[in-house]
Amino acid sequence: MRLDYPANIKVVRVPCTGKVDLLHILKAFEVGVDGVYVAGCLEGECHFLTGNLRAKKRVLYAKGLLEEVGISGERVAMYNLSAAEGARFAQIAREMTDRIRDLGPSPIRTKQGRELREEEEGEQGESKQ
Amino acid sequence: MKEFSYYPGCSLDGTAREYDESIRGVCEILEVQLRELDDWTCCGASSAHCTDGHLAIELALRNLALAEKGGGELLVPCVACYSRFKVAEKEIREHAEEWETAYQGKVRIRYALDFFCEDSLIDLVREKVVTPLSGLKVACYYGCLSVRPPDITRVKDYEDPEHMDRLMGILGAEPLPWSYKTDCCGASLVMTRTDIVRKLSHGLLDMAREAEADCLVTGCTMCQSNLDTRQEEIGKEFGKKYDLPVFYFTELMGLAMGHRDVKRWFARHLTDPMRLLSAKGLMK
Amino acid sequence: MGVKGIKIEGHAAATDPSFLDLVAQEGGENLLACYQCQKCSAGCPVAYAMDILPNQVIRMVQFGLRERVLTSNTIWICASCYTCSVRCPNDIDIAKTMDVLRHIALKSGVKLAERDIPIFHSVFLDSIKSKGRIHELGLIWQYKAKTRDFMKDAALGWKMFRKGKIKLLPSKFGGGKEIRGIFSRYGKGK
Amino acid sequence: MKPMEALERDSGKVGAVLVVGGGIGGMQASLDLAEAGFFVYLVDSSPAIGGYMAQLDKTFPTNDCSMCIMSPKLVECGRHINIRVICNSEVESVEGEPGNFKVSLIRRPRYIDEEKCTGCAECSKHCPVIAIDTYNEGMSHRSAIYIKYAQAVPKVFAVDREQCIGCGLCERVCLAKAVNYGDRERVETIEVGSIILSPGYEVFDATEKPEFGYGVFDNVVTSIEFERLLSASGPYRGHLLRPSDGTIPEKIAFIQCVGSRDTTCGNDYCSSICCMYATKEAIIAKEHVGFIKPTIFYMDVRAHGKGFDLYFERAKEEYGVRFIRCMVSRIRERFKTKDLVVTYIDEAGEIKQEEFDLVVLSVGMVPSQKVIELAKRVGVEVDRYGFCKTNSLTPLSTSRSGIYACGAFQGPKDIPETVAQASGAVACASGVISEARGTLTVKKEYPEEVDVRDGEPRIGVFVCHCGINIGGFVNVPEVMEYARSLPNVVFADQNLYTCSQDTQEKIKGAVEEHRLNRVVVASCSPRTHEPLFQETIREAHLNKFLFEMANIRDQCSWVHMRDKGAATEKAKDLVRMAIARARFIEPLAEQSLEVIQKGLVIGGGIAGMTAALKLAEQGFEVYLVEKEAELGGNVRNISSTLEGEDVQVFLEETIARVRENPLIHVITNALVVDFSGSQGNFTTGLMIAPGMTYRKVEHGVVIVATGAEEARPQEYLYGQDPRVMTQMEFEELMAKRPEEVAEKERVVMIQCVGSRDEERPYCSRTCCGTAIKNGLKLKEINPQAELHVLYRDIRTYGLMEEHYARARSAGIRFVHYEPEKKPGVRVDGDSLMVSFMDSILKERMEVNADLVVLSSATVPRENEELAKLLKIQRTAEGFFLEAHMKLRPVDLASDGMYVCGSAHAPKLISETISQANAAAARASTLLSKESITVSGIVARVEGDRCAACLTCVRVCPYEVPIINDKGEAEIEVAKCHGCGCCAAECPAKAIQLGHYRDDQLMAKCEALVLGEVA
Repeated sequence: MRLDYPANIKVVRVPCTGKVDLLHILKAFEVGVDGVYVAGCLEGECHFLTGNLRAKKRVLYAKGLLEEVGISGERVAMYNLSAAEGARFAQIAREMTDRIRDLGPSPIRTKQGRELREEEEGEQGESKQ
Repeated sequence: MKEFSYYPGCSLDGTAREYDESIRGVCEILEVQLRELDDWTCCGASSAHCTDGHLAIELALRNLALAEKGGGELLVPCVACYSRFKVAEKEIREHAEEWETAYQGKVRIRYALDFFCEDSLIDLVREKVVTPLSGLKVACYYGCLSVRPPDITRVKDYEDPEHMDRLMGILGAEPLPWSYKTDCCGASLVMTRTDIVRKLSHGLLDMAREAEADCLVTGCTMCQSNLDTRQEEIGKEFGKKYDLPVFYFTELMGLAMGHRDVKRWFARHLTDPMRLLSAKGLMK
Repeated sequence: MGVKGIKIEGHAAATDPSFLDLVAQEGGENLLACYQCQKCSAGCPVAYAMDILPNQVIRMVQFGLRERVLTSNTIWICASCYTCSVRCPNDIDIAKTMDVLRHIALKSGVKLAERDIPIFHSVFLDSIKSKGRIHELGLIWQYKAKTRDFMKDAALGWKMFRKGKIKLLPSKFGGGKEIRGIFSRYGKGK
Repeated sequence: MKPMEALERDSGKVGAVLVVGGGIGGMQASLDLAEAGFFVYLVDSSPAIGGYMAQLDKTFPTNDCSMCIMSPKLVECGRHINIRVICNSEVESVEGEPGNFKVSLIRRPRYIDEEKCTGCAECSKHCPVIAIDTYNEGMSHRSAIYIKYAQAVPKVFAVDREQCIGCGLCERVCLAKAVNYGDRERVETIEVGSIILSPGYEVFDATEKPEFGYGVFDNVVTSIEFERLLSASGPYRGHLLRPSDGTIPEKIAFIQCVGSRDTTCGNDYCSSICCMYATKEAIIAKEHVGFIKPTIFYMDVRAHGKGFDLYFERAKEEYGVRFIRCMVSRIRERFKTKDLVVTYIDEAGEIKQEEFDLVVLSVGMVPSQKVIELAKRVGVEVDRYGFCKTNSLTPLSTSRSGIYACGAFQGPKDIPETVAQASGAVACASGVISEARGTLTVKKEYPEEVDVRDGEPRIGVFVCHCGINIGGFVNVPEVMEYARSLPNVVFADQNLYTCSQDTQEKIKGAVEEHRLNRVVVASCSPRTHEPLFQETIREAHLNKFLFEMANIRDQCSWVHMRDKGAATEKAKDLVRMAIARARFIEPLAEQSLEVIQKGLVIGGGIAGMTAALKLAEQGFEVYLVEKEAELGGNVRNISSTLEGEDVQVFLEETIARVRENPLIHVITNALVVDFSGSQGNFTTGLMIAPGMTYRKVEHGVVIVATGAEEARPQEYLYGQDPRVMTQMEFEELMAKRPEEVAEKERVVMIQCVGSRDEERPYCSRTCCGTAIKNGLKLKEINPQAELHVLYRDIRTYGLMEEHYARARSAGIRFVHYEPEKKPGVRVDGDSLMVSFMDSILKERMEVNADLVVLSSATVPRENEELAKLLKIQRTAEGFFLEAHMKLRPVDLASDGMYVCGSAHAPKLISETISQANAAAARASTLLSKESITVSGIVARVEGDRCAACLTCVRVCPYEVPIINDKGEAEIEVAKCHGCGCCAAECPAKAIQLGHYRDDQLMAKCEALVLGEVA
């Protein structure tokens, strides 16, 4: 279909959204992406039966974690669509990009955010391995 | 010298006199002997076939029977007559038993344009050209019945015929590849719906002009008449001015082959060709 | 002829299922083959002047709309240029069919559209009948007398006369008895 | 690779098949045969296989790139150990009988030694001849020594002796010494057990319709030329320009039915594909240049295939393609501008004249003279057009036993139907020699894998231009240079088409030369191309999992065309991510799994029975499950085909053959209640009435053939007035009570009742043919009956068109109606009145009807439960969704599962039979193997990290993990589907999914943002 969507979307391929680990999502934020969304099959039509429902729970959990550390939970989302919905894929890409644009760059990337983080890390000390 | 029966048809005795005169003139140069059919009658034209199928065939058959008596081939300059004869010929070929006629189907009916474009004659034409029509851009206009329907005319490239273009090329003229060669000018409505004739002829004149043609060339009496005689009124009706001489192809053959009477033929045109021909240096 | 099954608005009592057979009989064309691609009408140079398009004529014949077809101007406007026949993908000779419809119209005594055209044809044939050939000036005058339109092409006639394109007197007659024989059989058969 | 000496075992039959014609049909047939254990000779008359599909730009209705989807098959044919591709050759004669044919082939000289030529193209660079390039339909030039197209298989040059001047330059520059001017024609004799003819078609010669000015006017092109104009490998490199002056044509007219549905050129059949390809070409043109305004002149839109009507609607609504229902009579050219003048009649009946910049003639499919002669030599009868004569109940059998036909040779058809028929012909061709299976095939031996575990990653990166698909929008050299700068990358290269056969050789060479132990390809979708590249590196001693792909086309160049800078940057990001992951990927061992060599067919209609019979013919045991008490399905209500074959007799015979076959276990009154397993090893639970006994069957494949049914109409007084009935009911009435029907004087049929509307936006495909069949039957019973068929488009595609002509000539009146002006049916006193608007006369008509017959939609049977149990995807309309619309028409998305018949989409009996054959053949490719290797992508537990918390046991959708005696989780490899849910949830991270290990994915995530690598 070749529907145009913003070039800032990059895809990490997994066999099923059920494989998307919380760690992967958090890792992406850590390296400085501004948003993450998980695109899975329509609910009830998961190729592996229930993988997308597992993913949904994890995304919700990730939202909470992000809110907790001051990165808006809005930056992570779960979408369900079928392989035949190319137009919707492009639309989601635009929608997510617009949403993240409104939120601005991830605090991890901004100077202020970095300083804040360093402070916190200093406080927590060696709790991180 | 080869001899042919000749069926001029009614128009060639009137509106298409220059066609008759130029055919006879060209044949003279090419040493083709024409013998006009004695006591020929009208082919019936559109009016016959529009009115009664039987009548149309019989009127044509009468002339074919005459030609058969004379033996050999029959040269027909007018496409309408030619078409009627060919239809009658086909009818006899397919349903001979239904007709009481003396005609046996032995006449080879030749349309003048096809005749002069034939390989054997065209070489002779090439030899006889004395004044090549250099610089004359011609739009060859075949009209309907000289090519359609192809099962009657046996013309293969009936949508985009080339034979007259080839002939013009041999005369030294430049034939133009326009795509209105076989469009209808409304011929059969010449007397009755002149509005239609003007509209269709207008389209043809416009397209010939767009192709930058100096003139049109045809082998059909009705086409010539519609396009030549009505140019002024068409111009008035559509707010344009045309000055496109419409030649019979035989007139241009005569011109290229240096026939003495060409001036007389051209004088019969309502759209005067002399200006054009002088400008091109083809006539003094 | 009553309405068998189909009622067409504006033609309440006018369908004649036998019309199709009559046309086929007179012309031998299989009009049923038509699938209404409209190529005939799209290519017809005079379609713009017709009250019914050629493809509609075929449709009407199929539906038995006899009066409508025979009183149309289409059958007279058709210039017999054969463009339609040559290009019909179902190989229907539409131009020939128009001839057949004209023949039927003339015989049936319906009120003809385009009065002048049949008049012209009859004058033309009269000319052949009496002289064997067409004398163009005579034809023009008789036609004008019948249509009472003396002004048509008046200026043109003069110009053509001056150029020698119109002769005052017919040069020759032809045919004689034979022609009269042909005309006496006129209207019989084909 | 030559087969072993023709071993004639007990059967005395030869285990090899000849496939004639290397188009998509021939390729599919060859691959299926080779996979099912037969040696294949694939003979093509041209220098390369690929057929017409190689010339197409895109395919409808998915707009897939034709070359992209076909290329893997091309390559597979070229490299398959049990397929011998013989190009430049013709079949001269066939002697013998089924099981034992001797075929003599004429092998025309290629003037190039196929064994020596490397396809390096040095020769063509030096060739001084400017020859006409037939691949681009004469619109561009090539050298006289040439290769047909970039992806051609075999990738071997050929000398076009008609255009060659014999200067000898190529011979001198060829380092491989492959040029041989002395090459001569020779004869080769081969022995085969059966033959499949798939020689295809040619496009109609548009000069035969001179009114369109093809060959006279520069800007009148044929549809195949237009495909080339659109194509990236076309004469203008994918820029849509018109020939006369190289400008972009803004207004494009498509003229349909050029050389089709036309008695005057002898082609009074419909070519089936032109409506759709014109629609596609209009859409693609518009995608090329937004301001293009396409117009399609047509008679009936024949969008009768799966998803076609939606595509057609989209063309109108989304793309603004204008459809005008009128045939064009003549094209004229404006002298100066070379624009084209078209006159037509518009919807209102007005005559319109319009100018276009370009006219595309939708030329039909015709059997070529060469193919007709081939048929003669082979001894196969053709019909009056030159298509292979077949019967609608045995659509794949030619007049000569042991020789089968498929594709456009059998009648005009599109790609998926051709592919289905090709597989179907395989079922027939292998059926007659099933005893000889495996006697002539060779097993693929791979070189030993080198151990790469300990070494430092040495990554090779190959960046693809994909013609200009990528290269036109992404700066490929820049991406390549960037890749080269990344850690562990020791080699980087760029290719015009990375999927072409010569590139595979290049990749292998690079692996060897640079001692690569990981390979990254940056090109298109791994979904279509990963297996190809994996095979390539496997041949280069690498485990196939040491491969990674970056999709810089579908995910980049195609979707960021407007910003080439951003596209290039993103391509770099994607390549960096792929390389980052590649550094962590590891070899995986694939496990071998035994196959239960039995099939399960669900549905006992004609599709299911045919599939079961074909599987049995191949020697496999089959369970045929039918939910009703009797076999037969829908076909029980059909008395004859449109062509006149007696369907009831055929049905009885088929049922008898099924019942008598010892390999077929018929289980009627049975419902599928549970289902588990994977390809090769399925277990299905059945509940059998009336006793409601439960039975478990084990099988290796499943064929779903649950059919469809006629919808109960919701309009036109159906169910309220007994004189209103469906076509099926009418057919039954005519069969059972003809005397009653004989009294009916006026009958009206209404088409598209419940089809092509909002609720069911699809065409039910068979109704036009059925209406005509029943209409003709009615006229037979009562010639005086007046029958009006009210239709939207008559869709008598293919050879059915002649029956439409027959129906018209029988006096059946076909009246077109627009969906906005549906016919009305009302009761007036005792009369049943049908009113409608005739779009030709623009007049309202009313018929006092004795009967109103509704062509009601075909709808899938209640299949939701089954779809859920079997985990099969369905279309929005509820038909089962095949794995790929074009090239995998009978495969379901899950391996080992197939679909056929109306369960897939509405279809005719002949098409159902072809598809059922196809499903059986596809299933046989699996059943013929005693074992298969299962994916290495499975979950593995690191026992000592496992805390036996049961999380995995809980989350696994397939209930695979168990806690073993050691108190650790254990996952059986053969059962694992590889979804990775357990790995994602395992709190101790004791489970890792092969090829998607955490370190691999983390590396990729880390590389999402620049500067985080290393």
